[in-house]
Amino acid sequence: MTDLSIQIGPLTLKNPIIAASGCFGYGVEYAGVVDLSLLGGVAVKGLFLAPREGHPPERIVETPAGMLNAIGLQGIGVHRFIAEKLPELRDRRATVIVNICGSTLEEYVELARILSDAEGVAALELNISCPNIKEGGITFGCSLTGTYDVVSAVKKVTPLPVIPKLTPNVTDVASFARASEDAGADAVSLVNTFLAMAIDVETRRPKLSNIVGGLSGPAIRPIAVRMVYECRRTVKIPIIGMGGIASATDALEFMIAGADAVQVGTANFVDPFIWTKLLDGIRDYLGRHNIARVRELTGTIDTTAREKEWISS
Amino acid sequence: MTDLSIQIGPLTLKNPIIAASGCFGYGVEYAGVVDLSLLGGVAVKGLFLAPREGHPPERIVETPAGMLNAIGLQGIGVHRFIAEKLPELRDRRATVIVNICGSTLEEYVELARILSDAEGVAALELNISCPNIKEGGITFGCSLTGTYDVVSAVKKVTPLPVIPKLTPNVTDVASFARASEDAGADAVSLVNTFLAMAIDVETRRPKLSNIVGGLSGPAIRPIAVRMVYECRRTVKIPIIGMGGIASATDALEFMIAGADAVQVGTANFVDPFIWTKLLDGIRDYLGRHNIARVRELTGTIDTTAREKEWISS
Amino acid sequence: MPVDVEARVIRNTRLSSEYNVLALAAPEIAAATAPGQFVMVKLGRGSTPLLRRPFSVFEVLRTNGRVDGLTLLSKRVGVTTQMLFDAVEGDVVSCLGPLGRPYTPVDPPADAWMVAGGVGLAPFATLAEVLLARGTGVTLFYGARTARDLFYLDWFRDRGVRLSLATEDGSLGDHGRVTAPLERALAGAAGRTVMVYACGPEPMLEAVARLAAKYQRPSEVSVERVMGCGLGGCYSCVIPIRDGPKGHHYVRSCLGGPVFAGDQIAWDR
Amino acid sequence: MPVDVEARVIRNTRLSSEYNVLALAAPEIAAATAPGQFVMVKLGRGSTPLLRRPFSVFEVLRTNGRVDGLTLLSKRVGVTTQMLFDAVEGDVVSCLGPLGRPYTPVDPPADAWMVAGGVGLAPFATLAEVLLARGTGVTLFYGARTARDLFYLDWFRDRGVRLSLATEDGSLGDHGRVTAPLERALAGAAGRTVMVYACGPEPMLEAVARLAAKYQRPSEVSVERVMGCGLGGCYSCVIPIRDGPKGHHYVRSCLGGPVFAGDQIAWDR
Ligand SMILES: Cc1cc2nc3c(=O)[nH]c(=O)nc-3n(C[C@H](O)[C@H](O)[C@H](O)COP(=O)(O)OP(=O)(O)OC[C@H]3O[C@@H](n4cnc5c(N)ncnc54)[C@H](O)[C@@H]3O)c2cc1C
Ligand SMILES: Cc1cc2nc3c(=O)[nH]c(=O)nc-3n(C[C@H](O)[C@H](O)[C@H](O)COP(=O)(O)OP(=O)(O)OC[C@H]3O[C@@H](n4cnc5c(N)ncnc54)[C@H](O)[C@@H]3O)c2cc1C
Ligand SMILES: Cc1cc2nc3c(=O)[nH]c(=O)nc-3n(C[C@H](O)[C@H](O)[C@H](O)COP(=O)(O)O)c2cc1C
Ligand SMILES: Cc1cc2nc3c(=O)[nH]c(=O)nc-3n(C[C@H](O)[C@H](O)[C@H](O)COP(=O)(O)O)c2cc1C
Ligand code: FES
Ligand code: FES
Repeated sequence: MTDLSIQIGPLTLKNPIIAASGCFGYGVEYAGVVDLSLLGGVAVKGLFLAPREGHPPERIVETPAGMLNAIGLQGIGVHRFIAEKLPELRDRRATVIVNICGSTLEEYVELARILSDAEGVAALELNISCPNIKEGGITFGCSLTGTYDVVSAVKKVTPLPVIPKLTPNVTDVASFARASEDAGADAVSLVNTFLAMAIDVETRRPKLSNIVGGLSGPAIRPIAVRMVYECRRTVKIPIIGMGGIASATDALEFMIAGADAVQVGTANFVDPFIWTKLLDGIRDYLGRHNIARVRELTGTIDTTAREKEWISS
Repeated sequence: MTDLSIQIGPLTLKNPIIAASGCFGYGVEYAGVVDLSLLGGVAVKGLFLAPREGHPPERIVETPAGMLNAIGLQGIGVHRFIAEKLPELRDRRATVIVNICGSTLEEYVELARILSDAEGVAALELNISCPNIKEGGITFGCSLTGTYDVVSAVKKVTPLPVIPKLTPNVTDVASFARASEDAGADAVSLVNTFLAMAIDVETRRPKLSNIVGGLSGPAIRPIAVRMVYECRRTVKIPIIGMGGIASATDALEFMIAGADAVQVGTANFVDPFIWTKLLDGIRDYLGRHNIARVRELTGTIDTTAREKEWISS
Repeated sequence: MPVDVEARVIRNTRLSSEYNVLALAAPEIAAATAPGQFVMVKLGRGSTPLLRRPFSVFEVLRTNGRVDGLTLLSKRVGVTTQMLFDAVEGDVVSCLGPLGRPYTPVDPPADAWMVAGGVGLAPFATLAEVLLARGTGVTLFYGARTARDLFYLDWFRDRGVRLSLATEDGSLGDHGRVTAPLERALAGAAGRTVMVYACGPEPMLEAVARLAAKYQRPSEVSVERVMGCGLGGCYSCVIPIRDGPKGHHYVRSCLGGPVFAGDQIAWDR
Repeated sequence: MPVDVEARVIRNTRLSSEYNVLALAAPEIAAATAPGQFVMVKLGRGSTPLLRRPFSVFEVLRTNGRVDGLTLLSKRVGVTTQMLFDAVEGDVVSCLGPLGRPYTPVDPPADAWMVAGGVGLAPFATLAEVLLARGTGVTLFYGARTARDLFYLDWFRDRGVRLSLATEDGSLGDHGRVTAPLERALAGAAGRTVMVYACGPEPMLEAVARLAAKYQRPSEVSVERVMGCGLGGCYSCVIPIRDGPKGHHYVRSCLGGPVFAGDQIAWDR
């Protein structure tokens, strides 16, 4: 029996496959297509204290092997989330990771407090990296002291595992992982989307109402894998890797680079039935390679030189 | 008659389409497929003072809508370039932009001196952004003072237009454009490739011998367009935009975002006959839109809100 | 619950250089579809195109009464619709559905007036069938640029649907937009119970909704927003829904729609 | 000068579940190809796959003496070769070529010994034709995993090529690698002028080059490096070439090769 469980601080996930925030609604939307209890975790759509309208359409646009989004964190706010969504998630035995966003440090702290009192929250993911709203914590996410401060402040008020989500739009992402670790983060997750844009040349207008948005999907995978690899060499805390994962092979690539778990976002739009395929693929791989526990895979990239092989082809 | 010419400091390019450095050899390799004098410019492969071996294979790997490269700046060095390649480029009336790389500031200066004395060099592009070699100037490219220093040092010794090439692997690329402008750069070019990697999960080895490499191709285009847009709002000097351009539409997108000229790299691998298609496509667009001079297009992105249209479809 | 079917192309009928009707072997989806619902389709391996695209279910195909497939009416506007146009028998189209909130069919003595603009005809074949089966009288107001872009006229006529056509170039029916004959009909329908269904470009939907309101008839419109997922996951497909007299909030049209009551939508936003 | 042809698929012959031969209407390229040269092909719209892939020209097709196409012998290993395997008549393959440095054919009284490993058979159909036309005696040493992976044996036999086969499972010819019969032949060829041509996996090429050197015969090997462009633009395809007794430098195999003299290559690097 392969052991797929992984550890994030005090929290054990039954497997390393997590639905990425903002790509899986509040989880309940997908209860009809996938048994939520099968997932390692469900990171729900980024929540502010108050409900938010979000940006006007167009909110997404497809790009080569990727997509841009500028949703603007439309959402129901933390109170309605707890009242309206959390009970169903609990009933369906989902491992709920709540992705929280604030304009101020106090707001993160307040959100953490409120959610710590709610039943059925497994961990907090601090969204300090949303590229397409000014108040989405990106000011924290692009500053080492900002990152340090928000993580330590939230740690002080919650017993829940705290997972800052890092932006890739920085020169040295590993230093942000280090700042997070220093501040007591239980894990880091990366990457959020890359700030990007697309223009309709006929109208000369941006294709997104917000002008810029976040790039996700397979296009960014090689950059995200590199960032996970750099962070793995810098911090000891668990890393939740993501960015363009669309198959079990892709998920394994992140783990071998250094991720303990992974999140899958854009690929869920393309194939909402992907979850069991990912789990089956990982089980199959571990079986073929005689690896008993998935956690043994993390960071096992082999950077020694290769030997040539005679493959009689 | 549409006027395709654009201005880079004292230099007039006959059109805004330039072959990107490292993607067009020394130019002479392509003399058989395209009339080099038709191009706005030919940015030759990055040159050091001395010849360089480069990295062992594998040097490239394909990724979704992109490719990674870690060539390691294999090259013949500046002296052999001047002796062996420049005469042919001159004969073929190519507008030669020499991409130079150094490990030290002195090396950039020395290269600039040598090339200023050579006949047939139109401009110098300072590669301070190669992601996959330690000595490739990336230490300059990731530091504002480093960028400022190398640009001003080179400007002092050459009458040629100086074009620092910026790396996208930074938090705020516009500040590097600003530092370049302050230091007297005649233009900036961006983007170089994104630091990235890919792992073969079966062997758990990196797919590139150098472990990490640079991501180019359509995958990165939306990020590159955003960076050009940001730089355009920050500096007045010309911007040469690039990253994933594979059609006239893509080139126009960069110009509307703020580029005066563009470079095309990876797409030349896919279609070495792309050059006349790009020029024809741009001419056609300008004609359709009644734009007499291509330079009128630069930075004309319209960020006012749209009206809905009744398209009886 | 939606299902994902790797549907084989049964046949591809080109209606013009832009429009085609693609028949797909997806009986599971076809049997479960209510009029106005849609499927999310993906063609090709690999990641270009990356995302699925939404298409209304056009016809539910039956052989000897058994449902064995569905068709899509597609207009060529970009990469996926080009692939749908080019598809040949035996190709496979990944088809996820049925999705979304359907139209609400009315019963006699109410009359059903369907207003279609261009490819907005798509949901009305299945809606007409359901309405006719209930004995409801059905009229199709159908507008397009030109006569050659008006399709399936006989299909509707043969089933007893009244047609009122309009073309922008006047080549068939009313000269101008389809809202003109609709307004004439509304003006002359005093005392009759009418439900107005619309599908087409958004400005047309708005005009139809306003006309229906003006003549105090209910309307249901099917909106077309860019959809990333079709399942409520991405929040790309939102439409502003009225909140009191002045406010609005964004509702995901893949879950709350694509069919909305015409007076729910905050058209001015 | 290479040309880029949007070549129509004339036919696709599957040789096994892995190998196929694709005939393409690219007469311009076929007529200009010398044995050992290659084409860079691209299938599909869009950017997955992004880059072209290199394939040797396998056969030059002629009808009534007029060149009208070429074939590729392809082994299914990834995305492009899968598309080549799946291609059907009428599909279009973008085909750039001919590219690279060809083999140097020898004249009688020299004998030509061609050594092929698996899909490394590809350049030897055209090479054999050119050699036979010069009256040169041709032997094909041809190894594969198993008998079912040895193709076109009659094609070569019919044209008068001597065959020496090897399979790793012993199902046909020598049991083991193709270098064993090659070495036996070299050992027994005292006094004969022989040119050894090889194409196949790199360790095989190295073994063949060393054997040729050991028996003081010249060799030419065709190497297979990952190629991004095929025209010298990207420097991805390099191979270490000897520089004095200990040194080496990297040469682009798309320009300097793919065919190199066996003793040029710094095999130990
Ligand atoms: C509920 C619903 C039902 C629809 N039913 C039909 C139908 O029956 N027949 C039909 O021909 N079309 C229908 N459409 C529109 C259809 O989805 C788009 O034409 C299609 O997505 C275009 O894809 P493409 O790859 O060909 O174009 P692209 O290359 O993606 O883009 C071309 C144009 O289409 C628009 N577009 C792109 N993606 C979407 C999207 N996901 N949703 C809406 N517009 C988009 C873009 O803004 C662009 O202007 C429907 C849309 C919705 C929301
Ligand atoms: C000069 C030359 C001639 C060749 N002739 C033939 C031939 O006649 N028949 C044939 O079947 N194969 C030939 N090859 C090999 C062929 O190019 C590869 O099998 C093909 O590129 C694989 O493409 P893919 O998309 O199917 O595989 P991918 O999905 O790209 O990768 C599958 C595997 O193939 C390798 N590969 C990928 N790209 C290349 C590349 N550009 N060059 C070499 N290997 C690559 C990868 O490392 C990987 O291990 C030749 C190669 C060269 C350099
Ligand atoms: C439509 C959309 C909405 C997103 N919303 C959020 C969000 O609310 N909070 C967050 O931390 N990340 C958000 N993300 C980022 C994803 O969680 C993920 O980090 C990113 O998309 C990269 O993963 P992918 O390539 O698998 O999608 C969003 C991404 C998309 C595409
Ligand atoms: C194989 C390869 C080699 C490159 N070598 C150089 C180089 O020598 N100097 C340089 O400034 N940029 C180099 N680049 C970066 C390109 O010039 C260009 O900035 C980048 O590839 C983005 O453009 P593209 O997407 O059009 O390729 C190289 C890129 C590739 C793919
Ligand atoms: S299409 Fe994704 S939420 Fe509606
Ligand atoms: S394949 Fe690009 S240089 Fe040889």
